[in-house]
Order: sequence, then C-alpha cells, then structure tokens
Amino acid sequence: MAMGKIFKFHNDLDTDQIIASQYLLLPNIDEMKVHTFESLDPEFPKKVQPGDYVVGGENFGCGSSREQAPSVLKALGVKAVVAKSFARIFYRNAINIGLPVIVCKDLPDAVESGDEMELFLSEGVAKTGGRTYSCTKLPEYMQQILSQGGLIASLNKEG
Amino acid sequence: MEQFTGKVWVLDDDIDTDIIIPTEYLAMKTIEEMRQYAFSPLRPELASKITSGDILVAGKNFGCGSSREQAPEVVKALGIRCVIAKSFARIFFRNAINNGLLLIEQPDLHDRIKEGDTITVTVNQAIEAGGKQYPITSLPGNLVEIIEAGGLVKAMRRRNGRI
Amino acid sequence: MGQTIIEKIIAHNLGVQSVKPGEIVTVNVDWVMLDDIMIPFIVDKFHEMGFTKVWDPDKAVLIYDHLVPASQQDDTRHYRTGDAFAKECGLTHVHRSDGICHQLMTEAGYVKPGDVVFGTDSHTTTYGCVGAFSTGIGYTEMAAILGTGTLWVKVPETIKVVIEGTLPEGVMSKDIILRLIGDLGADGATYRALEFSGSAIEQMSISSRMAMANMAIEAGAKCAAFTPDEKTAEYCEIELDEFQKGLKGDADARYMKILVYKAEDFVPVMACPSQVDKIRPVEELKGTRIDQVFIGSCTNGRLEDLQAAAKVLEGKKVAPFVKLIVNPASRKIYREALACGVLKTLIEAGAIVTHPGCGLCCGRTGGILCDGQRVVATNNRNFLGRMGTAKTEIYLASPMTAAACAVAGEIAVAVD
Amino acid sequence: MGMTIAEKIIARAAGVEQVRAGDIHTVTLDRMMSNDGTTHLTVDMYNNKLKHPHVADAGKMVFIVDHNVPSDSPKTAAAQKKMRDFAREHQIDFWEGKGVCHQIMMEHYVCPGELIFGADSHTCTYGALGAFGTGVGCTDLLYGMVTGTSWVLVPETVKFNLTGRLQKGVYPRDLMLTIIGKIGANGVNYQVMEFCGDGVKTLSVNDRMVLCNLSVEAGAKTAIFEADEIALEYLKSRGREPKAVFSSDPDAAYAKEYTFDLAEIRPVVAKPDFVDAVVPAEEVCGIRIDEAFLGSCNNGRIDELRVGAAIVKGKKIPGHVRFLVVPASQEVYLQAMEEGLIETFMESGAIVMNPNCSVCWGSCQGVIGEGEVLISTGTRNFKGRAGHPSSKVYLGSAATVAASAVRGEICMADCLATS
Repeated sequence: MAMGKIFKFHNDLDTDQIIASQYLLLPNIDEMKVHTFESLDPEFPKKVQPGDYVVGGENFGCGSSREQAPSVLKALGVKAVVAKSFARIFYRNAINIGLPVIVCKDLPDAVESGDEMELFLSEGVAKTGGRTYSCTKLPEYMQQILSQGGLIASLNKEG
Repeated sequence: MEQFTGKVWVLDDDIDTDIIIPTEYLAMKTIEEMRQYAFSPLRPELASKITSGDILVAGKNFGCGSSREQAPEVVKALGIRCVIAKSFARIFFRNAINNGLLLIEQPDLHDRIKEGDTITVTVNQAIEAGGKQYPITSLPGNLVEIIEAGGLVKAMRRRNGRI
Repeated sequence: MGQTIIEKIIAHNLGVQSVKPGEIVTVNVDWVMLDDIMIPFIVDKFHEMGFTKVWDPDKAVLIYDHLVPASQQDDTRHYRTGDAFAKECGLTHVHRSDGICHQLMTEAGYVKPGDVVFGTDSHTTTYGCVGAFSTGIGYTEMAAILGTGTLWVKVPETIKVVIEGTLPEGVMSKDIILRLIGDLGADGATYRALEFSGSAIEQMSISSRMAMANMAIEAGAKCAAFTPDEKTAEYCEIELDEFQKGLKGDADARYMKILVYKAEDFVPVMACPSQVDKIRPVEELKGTRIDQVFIGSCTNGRLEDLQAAAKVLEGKKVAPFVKLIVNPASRKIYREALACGVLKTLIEAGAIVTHPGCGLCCGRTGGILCDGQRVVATNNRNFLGRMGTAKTEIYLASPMTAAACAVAGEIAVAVD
Repeated sequence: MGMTIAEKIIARAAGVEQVRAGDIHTVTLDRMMSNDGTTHLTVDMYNNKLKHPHVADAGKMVFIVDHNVPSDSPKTAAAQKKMRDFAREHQIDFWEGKGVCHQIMMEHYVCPGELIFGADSHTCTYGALGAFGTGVGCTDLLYGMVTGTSWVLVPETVKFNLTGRLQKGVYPRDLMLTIIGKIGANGVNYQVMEFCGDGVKTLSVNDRMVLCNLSVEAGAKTAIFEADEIALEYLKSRGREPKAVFSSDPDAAYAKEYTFDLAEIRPVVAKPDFVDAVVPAEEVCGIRIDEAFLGSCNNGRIDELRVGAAIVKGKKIPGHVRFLVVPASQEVYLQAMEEGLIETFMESGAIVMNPNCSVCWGSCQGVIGEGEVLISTGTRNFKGRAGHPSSKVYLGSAATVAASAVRGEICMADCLATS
C-alpha cells in the first residue's frame, strides 16, 4: 500500500462521533459522508484524501451497530483504520464492507495527526516515522472476506 | 414620481406562504439563511435565479395562508423590488407594508405578460409593459405613512425617540 | 342602521356608538398570543423598536406548540429566547407544553366574548367561536402592540352565513366549513368577516364552532364571528353581560353578502391536493389508496373530534401498512380523552398518539411524508409541500371521515 | 470440557456438538430484526448489489420502525417507505409506532435458546430470556436475510456472580452502571457477560433486560441469563415456548469472574461523555438540567414508569424543565394508562410521547440544544448523542431522573423525599 496521511482520534471513539444519528436516515452513504466526524473535526471530509488512514486508541468504534460508521470512512477513501483495540460491531461491520481494521498496540501512541504512514496488510506491518510496527493478523476467515471485497462480494460469488 | 424598471418572474394564483417559505425553514436564525429556500416547493431553482431589482408578477390571492412574516421578508431579501398581483391575501399585505416591501394590485398585467419580460413601474401611477400602460391605484394614507417612515420598526423607533 | 357582530365589538372597544366597514380605526388590544416559532423575531423587533416594557404583561400569552417536543437542535433556542423575554418583561402567562396556542387561548380562560385579540399565527381567527374579534398578524406588528397596546385595523365588511336545520349523520362542522371555502374560493372572503348564524349553528358545540372559525382564514377572511350563547358562557365559565348578549347581527345590519344553506344538504367532503378550495364529496373519491391519516391540530384535535374518530375505530384496526397519527390539541383534552377511554380505543385500534402540539400540521415533524405518498388529515391546510414534498398529496377531511379512511386504507365514507 | 450457555446456543445453531471460544462457525440464525436506523440501506443493497436477490425465510424476519416515529422529514419518510414496501412485498412482519424494537422483540418473539441477529447494538437485551442476541450491521443482516446463516466468532464468556438483593431505592440500572464503571467501556469487548448466582433470583425479566441491554456499553457481544422459572413464566404468560433451555456446565471455561453484592450497590450516575464515567449520584447533585428523559429500550417499561410516577405524583415539573416520558411500547403505555401513571405524568406537566426511541438516539423529538443538560434513562451519553455537540447527557435510574425533573437539577429520590 502507498503512503497516506494519518488522522488520529482518542480512546473510546464512539460511532455517534463518526456519524451522528441525525444523518443516518439520509438516502445513501454519499449524502452522509460529508458529516463524518462532524462533532470533532467538521473539516475532516474535506481534508481526508483517498489512501489516508484513521488511527484510534482503545475501543475504537464503540456504541451503536450503525454500519454507516465504517461505510462513511470507506466512502471517503480511508484506506484502513489502525487502533489499539476495536469495539466488536464496528470491527465486524468494517470487515464485512471490506474496510481493513488493524489492531496495533504500539503505533497509535507513537504517531500524530498529519504523519505519513504505509501499511502492508498481508505482512501485517505498518511503517511510519522510520519505524516498523507489527500488527495483529486477522483470522484467515476474515482475511478471506476482506480479500473478496466484503461480504456482499462473497455472496455474489457463491450465488 | 419614483420609477424603476426590472425583469419579471411570473407565478400563478394562490401562491401560499408555505410555498414562499416552507415551515421547516421558519425557525432558522436569520432571513439570510432562509431566503435560499424561498418558493422551493414550487420552483426550487427560483431563489438562486432572482437578482436584485427583479419584479414578481402573480395572479390572485398572493401570500394566502399563514401569518409568517418571514414570507415578505425573504421576498424582500431576494432583492425583489416589488410584487404585482391581481390581489393579495390580507396578512401578507400588512406584513409586506410593515417591512417596506412594495405591493401593487393590478388586475390585467398578469394575463398579458411572460417571464423574462422587462417592465417599468411608476409608483402610484402606472406600469408600462410591452408598450402598454396599466393603471395602478395608490395606497391608503396610513399605510403610506408606514412606508414613508421606512417600515413599522422605524416608525416605532421614531415614536420612542430612538431616531 | 344596524350592525354586525364584528362592528359591535370594534365600536365597543373604541367606546363609540357604531363603526362602518372601510373605516380605519385604532383598537385597544385585550389579548395577544405569541407563539414559539415567531418569538425570537418578535423579541428582536421589540428591542429594535426601542421598547423596554410590555404595555400590559398580563395581557400577553406566550405559547410553545410548533416546536414541542423539539425535533431539531436549534428549536430549544426558541424556548430560551421566550423564557428570557418573559422574565425580562414580567409575562405571567407562559405555556411550554400544554397544547396548541389557539386551543389554549380560549380553553385556559383568556379570551372572552367581545374581546379584541391578535396573534402571530393566521389561525387566530379561531376565537371568533366565542364571539371575539381575533386575527393573525406578523411579528413586527406584534412587537408594536407589545409596546403600545394598540393596533390599527380596517373595519371589515361582513359576509353572513346562515345554516338552518340539522346536519345528517356522518357530517361534521368541518364538512360545512370546507364546503363554504369551496363555494367562496380561497380568497372569497379576503378582508371580510364571516358571521355564522341559523339553527344548525345554534345546535353546535363550541368545539364544532371552533373548527369553522379556525378555517375562516382559508377563505381569506380576517375573522369569524359566532353569537355568544349559553354554551359559550358555560365554556368560558362566565355570565354573559349585556354587551356580550347583544353580540348578534342586527336584522338591518349591512352585509356584503348573505349565504343561506340547509343543513340537510351537507355531505362529507374533502379538500383535494393542493388547494383548500378544491372541494369534492368523499363519495366521489372513494377507493383512493392512502398511506397515512392525521387526526389533530387546532382545527380538529378536540375531545369531540377524538370521540368521533374513536366511535368509527372502536373494535376495528387501522389497515396494514397505514399509519394513523392522533394529536390531541391540548394537555386538558389529552387527559379527558385518557379518562373517558378514547385514547385506549384509539391506541388499541393501532393509532400513534403524540403529545399535544402542532405536530404534523406545521410540517416540521410528527409524520412528514415523501414523494408519492398520500395523507388524509383533519387540519386546515393542504398546501403544496406542507407535510412533505411537492409530490405528497394531502386531503383535508373531518375526523370521522379520516378515521374511516384509516380503517379502510383508502378514502372511505364513515357512514356508508 | 463443558460449555457456557452462549457456547451451547452457538453449537446448536451451528449444528455441532462442541464449540470453543475463538472458533469461527457458520450458524443458522433463528431470527433477524432490523429497524429504521439502517434498513433502507439494507434494502438498497438487496436491490442494487446482489446478483440473485431472495429472502431465505421471511418468517424469521422482523422489521420495526421506532427510531424516528412519526417521521420528521421527507428523507426519513422515504427511508421508512422503502422498508415498509419491502416488508409488504416479502411478507415480513412489520411494526411501526408500536414501540422500541427490542421491547417489541421481547414482547412478541424472543425465545430461550435462540440465536438472533439485530441491526441494532442493543440486541444484546434478549439474553434476559436466555437467548443469544447480538447487534450487527446492515451487510451482516443482508447476508443473514439472503442465506439464513452467518458466521460467528465464538466469544469468551465472563461470569458475573450476583449475590444478595438490591436495597430499596436502588435499581438494576444502578447495578449495571456500577458494573460498567468498574470494568470499563471495553471491559468485556467481544465477550459474553453471563449473570448468575443467588442474586439473579431477585431480578425480574424486566430487571434482567436492563442489565443485558447495557452490556454492549462495556463492549460485550451479548449478555445472558439462564432461562430459569422466572423467564419461563414470562414466556408462558405470552404464549410462547422455549427453543432450548441451556445452563452452563460446571466445568465450562470462563475468561474471568466477577462478584457483585447487590446490597452494596448505591444510586449512581454516568457523567458526560462516557458510559463508564460512573460516580455516586451524590457527586453530581445540584447540576441544573434542561430536560429529563424517562424511557428507552433500557428503562421505559412499566416498572420504571411506576417508579417515576410515584416520585412525581402530586408535584409539578418546573417551567424550565422538559420532562419527557416515553413508554417503550404501546403495551407498556396501555398498562401505564390502566394504572393511572399516564395521568400522573400528564398532571405533573410532563411531555408524554408516543413509544419511540426519542432523545436516546438524538434524532427524534426531544433533542436538546446548544449547551443544554439532559438527565436520562437512555442507553448512552456520548458527546452530542442527544442533540447539539455542546450538550451534556447524564445517565441515571428512573428514580434519579424523575426526582431531578421535579427539582430542576440532578437530585436523588431520597433527597427529594426528605427535603
């Protein structure tokens, strides 16, 4: 994967901050994505470029089951989310829609927003600031879903 | 006598206040925020096309419906110089006068004009359109006073010694 | 020369013998009603005009109803502005979640027969039901009244409407006023007063009269007038004085028009999309599929209306995939409907009962629809986009008709 | 090696003898629930992204409109219409305006032993009846709808041994907030909270729902109680039969064990903006509030309405406070009506709303404005959850919320009674 810029967020970053309730019933993800992280950084949707990364702390994506949360990140071109840990439903949803979610204990504390980073998914490593960080590898089952491009892609393949 | 010329936008009969400014926008903080939604249920593009000095020509009962004063305010904020209609609904009429938005009743013009035409209004006298003159009547004295004061707010400021 | 009801009220207010239509006079205001949508604008204009005191803080009633409960984050700013103004000027009458303004103005004991009342909402004509002169104004004029206690008005001409006889079963006062609006046209009574009389009117409850006075504006009228009677006295909890008792149109009064109807001739009707004067008998519209029904508003959200709907819905179910929303007009009505089992009947039939307020009628929340959907509603306006988009169709009807439509899932006649 | 209740349910759904934490299994789902928060997206994907769209078993599907009821905009209405039309076309059970989805599911569907996916994080509520309910996204839901199956990573189970009995004036909500405060917002991430011990016998199905419902706020995949006689009685009263009644084996493996003595629990409040920022209620008393909310899938049932009504009875809510009372379902509403509770609330000046998610999800009637403070029986107090990003949400029990509504500031029911 190529270099991308890091956008870093705090521990226990909940899904209401990623995409607030009032936007969930908009007709589609494209209409929603302009409100991503609105309460924390209203400029985020304009600043983020395809290939950039979101970095979080512990329990990233806690809260609701709204799949709109990983979906708006993916729609904005976020390449992957790297965090110390993820909340369960967010994690599952991200895999299902084909957004890589990477657990890496050391990296989040070592980086700042604006840093450049490179992620090697199959090797399970991330490089930034001249250092290489090893990440927890996904179970094979989930890697398969990801490599197929998400759950729907796998469904269409089977069908 | 005051005279002005402007481009015409034409609307039909019974243009209600929900068309002029729908309820969902009424609680916005300012008229400036609201005005982009003027006429949106009927002609969503209209607000962005109107330019300062344009004239609105409508059929009968313009401004019927609610008492929302936001209605004449957004029309004025869009830069509409005056509204010419076959007739006006009562509350809209009062609200417009109180805000210094000029309204003119003229029974015939609407049927003989099309959008994009240019017309010339001579206040309290006549409208000239396509080479033809359309007579207009003047307002009652107490309303002229309010308009001359520059609207009700200014009239009251004067009363309260603020100007 | 005799006088109409409105002429008598205005003359009494001015302390003169008589007034003539067309005269411009300055009246002393008995009550003003300020609503939550307009309050920030009223307060701004009030201060801009240079006022520091309300002429009589006990005569102003501030009511939160359009924005209750708040559906957008900024709505609560209106409450805060209103509360601050009430505190600044010592307003004593503030209703924050008690129901719709026009219901509360008479129900809570403010407006009495013969009063002159202005409100920042067009349906202020409603108080004509108890024989008051009341009409809607903008927020700038409201600010001026708050400062001065007065307002200029042009004495309106009066159209007299006489309805004799007894209404057929299944016909409500809503059907009368809709038919009348159809006959007069949406601007047929512009600047005029509508004065109602006749034996059918005398038989009517105050609630039924309210529905008619409420919708007078939809024919363009400045105000509506009903003669105060024993029912009025009971409703207002007063003894009528001589002036109030005399509030009837004189036989030799000037009327610009007199319309006479036989009550027996009325049938259930609807105002079709998207004009209030596009009136057709329900019979002719039968079978039109609907998505939603709304029973409520300052027009038809009273106990009598809910009871009429409950009678139709008793033991039945709202049609599958159709939504019935019921919005009582006030906290008092809600509690009465609770006590007498009407809410139970409605909910058991599948209704969604919301907290008293303007709800769907004001088009901000409470059941907004989308393109291609059709709603039958008991409120007062079916303007384009009022309850959704320009492609949402609104049919206005009586509570009985609305309830029948909810059961059928299509336009239907209550007593068929 | 023995299994826990959760493992047994997954084994049954996977058609295998034995499962272990960490295994991934394909399971047959017993039921799926989807609400108006996401269903329009599911339907769009169904219509636009699938090569061979079909519904495996419509009888297992339930669609519930509860989040924005009645609708507040044409876009909301369009989203809900999509859902309604799909339900009609595919003959899926459809509920609109009848209550919060999890309450409807508990009243009408959930059975012990079932494995249920819901496109809502609080689907974990169903553990109160010994079912394995868990929240998923709309892609998972769609996959389940089309195939009738899904994949499950078998979670570890954490045992919560409850002893003793809650004191008067202390509620299951205080207990669960205390637990979350202790173990943290990701204290049981990916894990199952299994409640057991003598203490559970003092808890009704309603109480158990309160506990299970909030388990996701500690990161849990689900929470579960054994379907004992209390659960089976509830089920029987509603004319349903259990799918399977499981108990954990004595030698089942637990990742961790905690013990909580119910008698030691005191009224607590979660401070903004985190559910695990739990403090004794005394610490926040006196904070002025603008709104109080009694309702939600966590705390809008008859038990909580009774508690709230007893506190506000005969009192008036001060003018500056909006006290929203939102029964969790029409059934709850009718029961509350029967008991005179609705009248008590209306008399006090409360705003009684139709059953829906209300301010708990922050995009329905009752939202709060800039800088405002809400005390709530809802599920979450995240930043801006209830409205404006600068607003603040405190979570407390029904008693604390009702007492605060009466006082106009955060207040414990005890203090109100003695003042």
